[in-house]
Amino acid sequence: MPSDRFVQGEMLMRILVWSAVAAFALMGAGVADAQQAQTPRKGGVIRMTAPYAASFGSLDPQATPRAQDDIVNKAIHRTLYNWDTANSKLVLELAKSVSVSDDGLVYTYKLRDDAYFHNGRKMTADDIIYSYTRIMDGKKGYPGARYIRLIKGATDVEKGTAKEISGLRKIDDYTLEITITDRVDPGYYLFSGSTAILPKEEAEKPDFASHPVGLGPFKFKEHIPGSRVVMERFDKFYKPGKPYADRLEVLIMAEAAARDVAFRNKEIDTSILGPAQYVAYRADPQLAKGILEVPEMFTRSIQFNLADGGAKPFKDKRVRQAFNLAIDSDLIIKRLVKDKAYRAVSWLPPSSASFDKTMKPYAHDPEKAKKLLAEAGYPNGFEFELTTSQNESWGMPIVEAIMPMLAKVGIKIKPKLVEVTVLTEIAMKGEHQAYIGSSLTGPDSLATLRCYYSKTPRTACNYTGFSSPAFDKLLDEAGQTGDMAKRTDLLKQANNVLYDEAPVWFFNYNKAVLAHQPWIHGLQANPTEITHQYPEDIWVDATSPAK
Amino acid sequence: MLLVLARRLANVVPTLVAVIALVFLLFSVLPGSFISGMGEDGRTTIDPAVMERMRKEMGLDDPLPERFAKYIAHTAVGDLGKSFRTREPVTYLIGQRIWPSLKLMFAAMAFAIVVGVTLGFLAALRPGSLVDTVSMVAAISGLSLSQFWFGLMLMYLFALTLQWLPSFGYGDGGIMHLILPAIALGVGPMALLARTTRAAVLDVLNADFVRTARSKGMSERRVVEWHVLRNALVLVITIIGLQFGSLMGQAVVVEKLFAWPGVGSLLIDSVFQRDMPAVQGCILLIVLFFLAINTLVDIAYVAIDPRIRYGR
Amino acid sequence: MTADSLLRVEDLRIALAGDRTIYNAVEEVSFEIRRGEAFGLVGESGCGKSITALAVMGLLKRPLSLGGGKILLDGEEIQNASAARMRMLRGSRIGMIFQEPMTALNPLSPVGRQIAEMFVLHQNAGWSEAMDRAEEALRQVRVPSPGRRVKDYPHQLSGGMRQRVMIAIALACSPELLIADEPTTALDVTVQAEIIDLMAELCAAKGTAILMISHDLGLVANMCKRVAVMYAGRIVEAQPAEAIFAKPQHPYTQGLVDSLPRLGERSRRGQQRLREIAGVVPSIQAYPAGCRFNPRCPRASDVCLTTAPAITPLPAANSIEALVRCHHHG
Amino acid sequence: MTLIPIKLMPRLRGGTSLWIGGGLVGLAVFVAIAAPLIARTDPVMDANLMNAEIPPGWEFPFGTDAQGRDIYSRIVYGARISLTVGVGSQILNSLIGVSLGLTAGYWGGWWDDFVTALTNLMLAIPSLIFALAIMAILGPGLSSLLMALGLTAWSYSCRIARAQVLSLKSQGYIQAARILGYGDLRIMFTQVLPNILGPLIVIATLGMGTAILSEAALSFLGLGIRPPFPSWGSMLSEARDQINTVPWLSIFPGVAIFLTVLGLNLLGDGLRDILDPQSTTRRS
Repeated sequence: MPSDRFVQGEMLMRILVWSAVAAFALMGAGVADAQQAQTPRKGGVIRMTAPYAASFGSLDPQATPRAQDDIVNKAIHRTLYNWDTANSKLVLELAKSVSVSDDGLVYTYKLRDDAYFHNGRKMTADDIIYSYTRIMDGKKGYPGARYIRLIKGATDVEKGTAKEISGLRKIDDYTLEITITDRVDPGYYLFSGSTAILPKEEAEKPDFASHPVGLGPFKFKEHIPGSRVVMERFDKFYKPGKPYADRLEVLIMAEAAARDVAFRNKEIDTSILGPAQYVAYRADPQLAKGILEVPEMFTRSIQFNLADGGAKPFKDKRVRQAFNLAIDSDLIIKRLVKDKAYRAVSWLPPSSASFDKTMKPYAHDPEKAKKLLAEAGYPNGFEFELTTSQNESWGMPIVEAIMPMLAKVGIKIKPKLVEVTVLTEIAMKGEHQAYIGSSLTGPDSLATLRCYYSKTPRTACNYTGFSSPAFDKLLDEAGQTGDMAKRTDLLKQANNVLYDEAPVWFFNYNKAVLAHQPWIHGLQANPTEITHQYPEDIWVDATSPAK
Repeated sequence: MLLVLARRLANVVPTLVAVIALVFLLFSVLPGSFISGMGEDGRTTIDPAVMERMRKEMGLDDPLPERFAKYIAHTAVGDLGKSFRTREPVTYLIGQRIWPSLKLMFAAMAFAIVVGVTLGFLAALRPGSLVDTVSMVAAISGLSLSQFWFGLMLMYLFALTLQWLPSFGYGDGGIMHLILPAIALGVGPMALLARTTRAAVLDVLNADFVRTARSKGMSERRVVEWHVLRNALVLVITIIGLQFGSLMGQAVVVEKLFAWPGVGSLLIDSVFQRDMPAVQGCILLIVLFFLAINTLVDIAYVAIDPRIRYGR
Repeated sequence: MTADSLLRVEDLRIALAGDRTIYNAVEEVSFEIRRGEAFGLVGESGCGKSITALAVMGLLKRPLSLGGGKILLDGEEIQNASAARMRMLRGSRIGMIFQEPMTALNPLSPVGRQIAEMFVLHQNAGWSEAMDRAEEALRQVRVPSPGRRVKDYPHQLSGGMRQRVMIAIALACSPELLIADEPTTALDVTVQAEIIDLMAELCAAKGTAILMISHDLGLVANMCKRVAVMYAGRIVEAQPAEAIFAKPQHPYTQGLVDSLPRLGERSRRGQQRLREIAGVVPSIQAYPAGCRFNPRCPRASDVCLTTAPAITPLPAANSIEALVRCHHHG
Repeated sequence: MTLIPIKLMPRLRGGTSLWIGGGLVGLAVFVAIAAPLIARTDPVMDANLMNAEIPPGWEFPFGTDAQGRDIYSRIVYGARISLTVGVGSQILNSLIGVSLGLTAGYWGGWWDDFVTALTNLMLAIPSLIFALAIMAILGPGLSSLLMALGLTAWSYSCRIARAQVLSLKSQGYIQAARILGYGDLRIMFTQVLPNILGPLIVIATLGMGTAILSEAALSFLGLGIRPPFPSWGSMLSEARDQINTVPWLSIFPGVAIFLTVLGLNLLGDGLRDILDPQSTTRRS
């Protein structure tokens, strides 16, 4: 029943849209309540899984941009800021307080004086300066450089014209002043795992990547490449009483079918679920109790190439709107994605403050789509090549589902299958007519929307080659204002421009689903990446079979 | 003996050089870049400026002949370069994987030999019997199975349903974690060995010298022990060698399925991450292993078969 | 039956299981060998002489099996003897030499060991003692420097040497009967005589009887006292050796004799021995009705096409000594 | 034994496996050829999400997949892809192997050395690894797959062809044919090819089974042929996450692969007994 679905969808949207905070509170409520009834148990073993690849890249947190590696790095290392999942905002992690200058460019941090590295040394401002300077080593090409470049003088170090970052100033051991170049919240930049703070004496050892030392709640014990990383409780961790568990194991399991068996066999405590398993786990009364759902800040879409290399019809806004109207996205989400996603409205996810709660997603209206196509001069439709990967949530299966739907309005798809690694390259080079993919759309909404800014090069992230003066103007204003409320509002308008221009097919926002065993508590519904858990808050009760 | 070895090595070296060249050329035209961003479910973002920088740093923009010359020069002295991904030397990276790989291969081969050769033997000693029919049907079925499918079935049966064995991973390196992947990997060679052994033993049992042995008034058991075993072994050992040699390559699927930290899983992971030095290193090792095993088989021949020893 | 009868084969039938039918590969074969006597069995390839020998050894293999008849060794019926009993007889009381010395020896085992096995198997010898005796056995068959040769592998020996090793194996336990199945066919002509002489000499010394199987009538007649000729699974004629040459009764034997050159030139022209009998041996599935020789027989008449000839004892001898199976013998 | 050797058991075995194998393969071939006639729906376009994941029953004999497509029809069309992969790759392998082997044996010299070295090289790289590399370079798809499996397993046919030429050479046939004024090509086609056809067919038959399994393995590794058009390997590989929740997704392609490969293996065995009697089970 379409009307039922619609009502359902609308209700869902309203809940989410109300505010991201409320949504998270709602999601996390069950977990939180259960935990309050019990006191966290000390000891035990946590067994998490790393599902994204068959190995870890590097345990040097600054050397890796990979989500997979950050699962471990979150336990061993710490960054200046953290994402507070419970309150859905950035918080200071290694500093106790911060004061901002009036122009919004100079930040003065009072650092923690109780943070110790695993080698026993206390962290000081020098360590932060060292770490950020290390990231800017131009010869190494560390991925975190894109964040540190925000700090004044960082690019000079990268180019080799300076040895020190001029925007970093140590006032005393526990006071640090950071000068930035843009009026943005540096927290969005300095919470990324690739900006972790490292002790110089360890980081300069040649085997640092295999024997990482950091500030995190767990210290490194063993790494069997391709199999697992084992960590042990760090007793001098700065949060009193934490971490709870004695040991943390992160087991590599890229194969979903195998992960399913292992989870059911109680060999692992957490597992990421795909759509198929999401259905199965929800249907199982036992397993259903241990499902953690999070609206992640990922938007899945088909990005049309609007530049000259793309397909001509897409240059017409009406064609793009018709595309959005022709597909029954709700049906695909319900039947194929098994409700493991939220219908996308525009580009920004509902957890963004700039998400417009009053907006409704494109309806499924093939008749109107046909009309628009006819108006645009394609009464008989057209054919185009859609580049896609094999990903089950934003790849070939989705393409297979939309093919017959689009065929009904005359749009024919020639799917071109490539590997994910090739997909980005094709998108960057503009060698596609359209591609289907997934994009990180948070937590920094300004940075997210920059991907449609006309001056953003294709290689950065403007894969559509979108260019709209109205949109540019809104973004310029948003960047210049220091008033956060005003910025939010401007970005909201910009997001609505995108809705109307439809440079992409707005498919869905991902719902990340983490299955967990009944004995594990304190998991966080992290919307930036559900596998990234702060393990100091996790504890296992005595029913865990792990020894 | 030395002569055999020397001749063998003379064959191995050019093959190895050719493999190095081939692998290098194949993978230098591989599309996609190791620093592309959409890996890991679109969760990894990359700065294009950093990408450019790294390309330069790794010499990826140098002309191909120059890169090739460099690669050959480095490989010749055992330097396989640094992994794009981990920034560690490839030799170190591979070194960590060799032991788990060898363990899995030896276990799989032990399973294949013990079960396969035994079945083949029993089948050959009673051709046409129930044992023969059943084991040969099993063998040909084993050859017709999709490896990952079979592995998954093992997982469901022995880990989930019966709960006898852990389903995945390396654990602490103990034997329990080894059993399922070893069986999944070993079933193909096992089936092949069962068939080969049966054929070889039947061949030998029909040989004239076995009739001679029988005419000496020997019991069947002694005929088999004294005259059939060794001769059949010569035939079987070729297949064992070929199978064992290519097992490291075949293990890719099983290692991926069972999250086994071997060379195969490193290879497939590196292919998908476009980590060329690691890919090249893995393939080189796999080929080297194949050649080494075959050289060993040749040596084993010399030990077993006097006709070769005395240079016929 | 004579008192000193060693081996007596009565009405032997060997069955061959075909796809649907069972054929008689050998039938109505009877003969007797006395102690110390050399007896020859002659016929073309496929006539059944080798499987007759194997039947005596109890070594018939599927699809062949014993279909009927009796085999008596020293009066003991052995055609149904247990496997264990047969193993005791084989090697110790009956030795056998095969045609192909190249393949009849295990290529992966030193020849000394292959001889020594006999002493281990039948005389409870230990391996070191057995090896010593193997060396002695090699000396007996006149292998030069036997001390070195015991460690040699078959491929290191010449064909003649290998056949000497086979003789050493067969005679190691001084059996009462030696079955020699085409022992010299695969050898150079110059070596043939040496091997035959060696066999004859050793058997005479040990009192061993010989069942000599060959396609070469001349060779057999030269060595044996009595000769039986087989054709298509049946014995068609049996006579003392001299009589075969002097008065061959069966047209097939006649053909064989005619195809032989005069004694002395035998070995040189031996290659062409049977060319002069027209036609080929029929296959087992296509044995003609009546006398099986009729398609090739110059004397064939109507009766030969319909009725199998019965055994006719020849005068001047008892039924064992001489017989012929022909409607038109003489 | 001077009796005519009659291989009774082998012949019986060859017969049984030939018949069963031939039957299974024949069925697969029939299904592939008759696909448009016996399929019930279009395997790609007839997706209807309202019908997603219906268990096997009267309406959908093999059930439907996540896209609501009839699995029976996809299996039927999948036979085309899987057999194309099997047959195509083996034709390619045979062509390469035979032409290299023939010319190497015939012309000898540096070309022979080169081909021999190349053969050794091909044998040294496990074919799955080689195929994987080629797939990674060419990207997923049917033509890449044909290349990946067709360029990597020709060493056996090459060796056989070369050996046959050399043996004919040593017997003087080739000189004789030359004296008679036959051209090189004619000699190769009339003298050599007929002699190696038997073993070649056996190798190709068994190779087809291996190719179909390799296709499944490559699909599992994420480098196979991929939808929308179905192959059995990709169907099986995609369904693996749902083995215990939507089992029919994997059962039918799994059974199709197993029976076809089993059929090819049995057929290969049977053909070997007829066409290539002297060889022992030498295969890897």
